[in-house]
Amino acid sequence: MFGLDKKDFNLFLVVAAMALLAPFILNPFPTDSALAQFNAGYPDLMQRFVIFGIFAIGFNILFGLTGYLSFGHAAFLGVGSYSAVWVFKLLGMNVLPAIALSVVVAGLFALLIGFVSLRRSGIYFSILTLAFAQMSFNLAYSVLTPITNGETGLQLTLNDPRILGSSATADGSIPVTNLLPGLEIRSAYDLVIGPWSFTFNVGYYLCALFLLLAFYLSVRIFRSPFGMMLRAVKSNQQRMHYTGLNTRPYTLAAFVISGMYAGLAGGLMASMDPLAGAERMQWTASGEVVLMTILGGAGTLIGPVLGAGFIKYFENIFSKINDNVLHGWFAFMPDGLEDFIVTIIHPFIGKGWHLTLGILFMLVVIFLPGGLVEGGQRIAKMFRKKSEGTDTHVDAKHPAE
Amino acid sequence: MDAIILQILNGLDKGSAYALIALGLTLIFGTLGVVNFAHGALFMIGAFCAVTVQRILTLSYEVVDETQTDFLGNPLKVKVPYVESWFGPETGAAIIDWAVPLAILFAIPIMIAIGFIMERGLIKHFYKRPHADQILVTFGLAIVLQEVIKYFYGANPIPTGAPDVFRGSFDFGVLLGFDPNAIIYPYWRLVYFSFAALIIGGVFAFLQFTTFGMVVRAGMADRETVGLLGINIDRRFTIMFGLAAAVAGLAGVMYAPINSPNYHMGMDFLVLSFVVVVVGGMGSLPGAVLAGFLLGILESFASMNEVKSILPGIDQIIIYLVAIIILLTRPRGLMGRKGVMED
Amino acid sequence: MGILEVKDVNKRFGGLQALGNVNLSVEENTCHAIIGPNGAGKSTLLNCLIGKLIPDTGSVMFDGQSVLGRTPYQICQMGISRVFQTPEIFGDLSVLENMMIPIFAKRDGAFELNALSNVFGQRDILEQAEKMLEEMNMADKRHMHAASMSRGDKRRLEIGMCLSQQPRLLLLDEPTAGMARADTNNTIDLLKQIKDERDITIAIIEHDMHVVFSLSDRITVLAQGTPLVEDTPDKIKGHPKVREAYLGETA
Amino acid sequence: MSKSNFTRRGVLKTGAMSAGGLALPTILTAASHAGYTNAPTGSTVTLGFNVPQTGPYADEGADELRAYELAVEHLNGGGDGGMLSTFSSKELDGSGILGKKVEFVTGDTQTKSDAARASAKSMIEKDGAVMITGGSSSGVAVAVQGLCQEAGVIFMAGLTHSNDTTGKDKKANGFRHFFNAYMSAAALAPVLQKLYGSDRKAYHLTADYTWGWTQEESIAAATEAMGWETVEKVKTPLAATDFSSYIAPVLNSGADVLVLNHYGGNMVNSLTNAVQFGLREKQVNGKNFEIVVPLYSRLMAKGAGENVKGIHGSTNWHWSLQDEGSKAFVKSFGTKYGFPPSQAAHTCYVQTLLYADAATRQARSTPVALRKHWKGLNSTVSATARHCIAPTITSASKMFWWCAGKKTQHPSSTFLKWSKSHLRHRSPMPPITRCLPVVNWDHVTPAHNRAA
Repeated sequence: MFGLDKKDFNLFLVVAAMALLAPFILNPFPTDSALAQFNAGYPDLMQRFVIFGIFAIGFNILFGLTGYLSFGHAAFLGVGSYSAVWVFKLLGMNVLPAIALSVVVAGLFALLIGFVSLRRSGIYFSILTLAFAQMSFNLAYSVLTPITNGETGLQLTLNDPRILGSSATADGSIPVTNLLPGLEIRSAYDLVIGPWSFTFNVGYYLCALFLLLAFYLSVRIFRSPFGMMLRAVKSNQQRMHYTGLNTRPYTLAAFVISGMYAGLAGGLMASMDPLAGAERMQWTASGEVVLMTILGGAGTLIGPVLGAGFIKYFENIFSKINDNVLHGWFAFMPDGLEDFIVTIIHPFIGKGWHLTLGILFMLVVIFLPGGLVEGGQRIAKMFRKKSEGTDTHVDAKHPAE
Repeated sequence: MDAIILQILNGLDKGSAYALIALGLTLIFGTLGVVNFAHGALFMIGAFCAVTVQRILTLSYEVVDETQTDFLGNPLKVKVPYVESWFGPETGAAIIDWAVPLAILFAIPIMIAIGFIMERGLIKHFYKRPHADQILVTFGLAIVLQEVIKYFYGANPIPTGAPDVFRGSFDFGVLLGFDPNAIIYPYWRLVYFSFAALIIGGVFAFLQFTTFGMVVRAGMADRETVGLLGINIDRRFTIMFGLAAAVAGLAGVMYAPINSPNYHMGMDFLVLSFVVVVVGGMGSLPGAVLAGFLLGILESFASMNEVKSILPGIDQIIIYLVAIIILLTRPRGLMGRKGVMED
Repeated sequence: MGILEVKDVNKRFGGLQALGNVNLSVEENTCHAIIGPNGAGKSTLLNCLIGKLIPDTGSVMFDGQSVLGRTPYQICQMGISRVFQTPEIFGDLSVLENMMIPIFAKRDGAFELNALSNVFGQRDILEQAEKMLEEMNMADKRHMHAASMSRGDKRRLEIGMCLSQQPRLLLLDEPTAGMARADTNNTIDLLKQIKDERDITIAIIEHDMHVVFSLSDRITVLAQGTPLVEDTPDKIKGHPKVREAYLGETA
Repeated sequence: MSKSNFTRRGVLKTGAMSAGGLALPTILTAASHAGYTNAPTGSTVTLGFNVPQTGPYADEGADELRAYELAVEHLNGGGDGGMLSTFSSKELDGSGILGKKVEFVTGDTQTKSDAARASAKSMIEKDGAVMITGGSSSGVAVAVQGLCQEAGVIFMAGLTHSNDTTGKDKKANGFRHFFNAYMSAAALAPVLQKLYGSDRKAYHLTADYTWGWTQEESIAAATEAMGWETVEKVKTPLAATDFSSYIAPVLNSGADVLVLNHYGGNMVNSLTNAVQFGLREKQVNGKNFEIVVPLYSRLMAKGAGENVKGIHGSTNWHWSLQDEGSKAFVKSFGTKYGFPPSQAAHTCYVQTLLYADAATRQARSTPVALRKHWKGLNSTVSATARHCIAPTITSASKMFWWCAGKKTQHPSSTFLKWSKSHLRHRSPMPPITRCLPVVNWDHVTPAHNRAA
């Protein structure tokens, strides 16, 4: 269906269901319960899950398929964001032209950087991409401030021309981004069922649709001759050359495609929240998408999305748990025990979320070399073994899974 | 002219730090084939060895001084370091003053031990894994190490002064016939440079002239063959890891007085030192040292006002720009070997 | 006029004269072997033929066109395929995919951005690949991970991949090196079969005299970078110079 | 069927009560600017404390958080009441804000605009925070301020020293207590003149981003106005850790004062390096060479250790101030945590109380009402001048400087007497009658902190 075989189509359905039902899935706890701290179903975080999912899917097309480890992919996300905000400043507040432009600009930027960087391979390639991205970041933060607004980040002002819209709204404030005239990105609808509440937000669903599109395209690419060539590049470049294939355009195309994915993510980010900061281009941001991809499972279809969700969940949920919250949870215990438990957990939550994340990275890499996807497969295998007993080799036709 | 000499000095000094870290990275990479993203963290731990020694030496007991009050109006509790009460105030103060050099003795066994534990406990299991996995696991380790340090020492930089005799700066200009104050350079930075030169020389001599070093070099060139000769190359590599950790740690100890150590200094150096290693050429020790000094000097020149007025912002990007140019003109960096980390 | 004409090729590496005035002509639809002791320049010569090295002087013409200055993939697209000493295949891919890639390359050229079509939806390519696997007796292994096969199978696959592009010249670089006797014999049979059934020119570099004498129509003996003698296998066997320079050593 | 997503929590509670579990579509007006988001409907009100918990400013963030917790304790009637007891107004009586118990949520800004906005958004969207406060840099303050404006909640800025926060980038819902670069310059200039004379040559090293530029501009303008010459202005990369190559040329430039427009880690390193080079022992133009660090932070300066001795800078507040409000705050903070509060802690504490006070007085803590409340105060300044001068930088209408009169009316005890004209950005430099925020760094390394 839609050019996907049955297995891929099922996977696509699962992703679609997850994306569309996210407001339910991510808010499993009643709003006033102590565990509501773990709810992630508010628009901003849901948008982030999806946007970084797109970013990681794109990165995976380059890294997962060709094995070229780019350490500067955040630059494309940053460039995408800047272009989108400039569209909002100059043109108007509709997000679609902004997203379109951010994809195009990021693609051109990727073409430029990729053309130079892909002259080298292995770690030399990684360092070239890193160098380009760090240069972009450093310049965006300082010399290029007229274009990027430096430290503060590029934001909208009342003086922007916005030739297809208005500089200011009737009540004198900055207009907000919209999908269609009258349909604001931030509009939301609350569904309250008993003690639960679920938020449906226009921006999120826009992002989710783009995620589905991005995911669908990535499945098609993975299963296409082009995708097979990319995997062949990773496997044996020498043989590629002596088979009459020019690897450079293949890798460059992959680089540009994944740069456009990053640009799409950047454009969406700016559409959800019209601000573009230089930190988006820093090497740590590039490192983050590498971590997401490897953590989820590089070269798999669904892995990058899982990895992105995993890291963003930690960043946003764990960093907000403070001692106060802990005391609230363990209040039922006798005082001494309560304090003891809070003291034990304290280093790992709130300001210690980096520590927890670092430990989890290590555990995942040590015990699940294939990332979270491998973890999932192992669990699935355990169940299958219990129910069927033998058959475990089913994946031969899809080595990329 | 004096400005150029000054920047060369600066460059050599910056280059010393880059070269020391890059040297350790290359030792680990060249011998074990492991990309160690936790190497910056080892440098940081070295610096915190200095902090720790200073803390230990200033361990104090409190004496209540009724004549003074603290900020809340209570009688002031004056802290008296134990060393001062044991050895008398003057000797005690002198010992505290020499905390950083003393920390060298403390850091060597600690860093070697950390190196051994890291190699045996973690890195060993990653020899056969893809480089991406190595990067991820060592990056995770780096985060864990720096967060642990942050938990115990806080996020702020901690001042760790050099001994008093090294305060102030040396006037080179007078020696060379310039005006006084034309070329001055801090004593401690000169110490740092000499120390770095000593360590770099020591490592090369060790690899060049000892049997152990020769075996390791042979192993770097062709691990399988050396293994076939019945030499336990693994154990030697473990020792090399300890050595590399010690080099990074010592670089950190001596760096503490130059810039107050903080928990993220390792990450600050990590990216730069990787650029240095790659520009030098993966797996080449002389390359790493050469690239370290080269980039240090170029960075210093780029920060001169005369240069910045022609190319605004050049000091922001010089290292990366040079890295790009070198990698494009010399495919494997300055002195890299063919086929190393190219796929 | 042979399909491959090597004229006055010289190649130096620093002080070492790797190839000195090599002249070689390979006739169409024959099997031409190049033998010689270690360091005779066999591999250097081969690398000059496929664009990996560029000779200092001289010319290499394939079917009337110079191959010098062309990249390996362009030379391959001209119709020269190469089999390596250690089988170079796509280890991470399945056997079937391995077989499809050269067919794609033959059909679509050096680059084609067919990112949205399905690999297995390309009927013609799938059929050709399946057919070639049948010919190579590997149909039952089509879903195997290529890296997990035996060396003999990998070699077989590599040869199949080369043949699937219907090259006019097939270069074999010690195709049986490191193989067990049984695998070697299988490979010889396979090559014989290829030679008999197809219109193809084969140039082979080999150490194993058994292989050389069972396959080749003509043999060039290379010593210290220069062709010593060129003749038919029977003549070479009895040639005194060759015995002295080469067979003498191995005997 | 659309409404702003920022009204989620308010709607949710009413919805849950009235509909008892049915889906309840709601239509509200866009909550943007006139609106009022997250109106507390239960017995509690939630404040969002958004401070750096990771990254180089984590310690400053931790101190801010301590102050916030203290403020919440005091607002809820706990502890000794801190500054509340020094207020002439007794509106804040320990019953929370408007009788609602104050609760808080915390987040991590990471000192990055993006992360700070994400964290603030989660507080607004998920936790129903009615006010966001905190932060340790101007970039973050401007970014979060913009977000709060869109979301319709109040932003009480934490540490932000840039003129732009309440100048070029001002927002109606953003309120500031911390001083700015212009004020630093105005406060410092006369002191520097007194100390070092008016014939000096200054060399500026400036962190190469917007805050650095504003400070450099302000300080240069103020010092030039009193006769100093600016020899050179050099921008240094934010990522720089070793400033040796920027400091080395200083002595040869003919300058006799080095101004370090750096903050945080940059400041610690550049100052340490400058002292390492022995600049302070040198004589240039027949004068002692001097170093000035215009924005001083005691917490950060600890990192530079002994190097801060004898260097002058300006600070928003210092714990040794002897007005009632400061004393009360230092006492409760010191008793609870065992060390004196930083200026960041002070600002955050005061910002929380300011918010609570204004909200209580205005009965409804809507942004509009708050704005009116504060504007009202400002307009009555002349009438009640003996109580307080609460001038604002008019162009940046959110600047609070509550002056300590005999009866301290407002929680922040400050010590500057600004006339209205002082506070206009472009006005000529006025004389400053009494100026405490200039501190000699010697005095701020308290003895009890020696080993810390």
